[in-house]
Amino acid sequence: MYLHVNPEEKVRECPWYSRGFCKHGPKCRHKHIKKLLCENYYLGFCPEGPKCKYGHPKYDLPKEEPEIKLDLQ
Amino acid sequence: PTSNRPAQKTIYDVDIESFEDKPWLKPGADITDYFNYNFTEETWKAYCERQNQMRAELSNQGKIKGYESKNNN
Amino acid sequence: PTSNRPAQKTIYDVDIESFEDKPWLKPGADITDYFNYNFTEETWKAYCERQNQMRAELSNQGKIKGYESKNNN
Ligand SMILES: [Zn+2]
Ligand SMILES: [Zn+2]
Repeated sequence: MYLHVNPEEKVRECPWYSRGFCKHGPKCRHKHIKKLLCENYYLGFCPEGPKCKYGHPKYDLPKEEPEIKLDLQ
Repeated sequence: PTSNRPAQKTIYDVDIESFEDKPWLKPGADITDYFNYNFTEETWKAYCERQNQMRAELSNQGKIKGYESKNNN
Repeated sequence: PTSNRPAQKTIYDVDIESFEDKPWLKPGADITDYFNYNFTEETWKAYCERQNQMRAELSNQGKIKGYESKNNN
């Protein structure tokens, strides 16, 4: 299958906003995806992992702009 | 998805050993997608035990307090 | 007391109070452009504290465990 890149998807999800807070607000160049916090993850563990429909905010910030990963396997 | 779960059950009551496949152990899995606060399976199990123990103690204390206040009044 | 904390800054070290003007408080601003997960300034601060506290507790327990097992061997 060929990877089709939607222009929308080229804008990366904001790593700060996905952790809960981004000081740039509406002026941010990254995409702010609004989610609800996963209660289980908040308590410490969610068996749904990356499939969970609620947010699992990560702790560490990415060190630098990671390049767009293409999963072509 | 939680609608048919008893209200007082939490993720602390879920036995991590009850998962047939532990997706967080699979190659390529990111354990922080599943565990918050740097928990690992081991530390999470210990933490749940402590949480449940504390809850049990608190509810016992509640019973004792209730008993005492009934008998002091 | 912070000397043995990892040098890496996390989002939870950002002091909301250090913002001279809080743009999310300005008239017409939408707080959800800045805070995800329905956080407000207050709940966000509480959340950051929980993150830092949980992680500190867990890393202390690791040290105690390591100490005990070292001394039991
Ligand atoms: Zn942002
Ligand atoms: Zn979840």
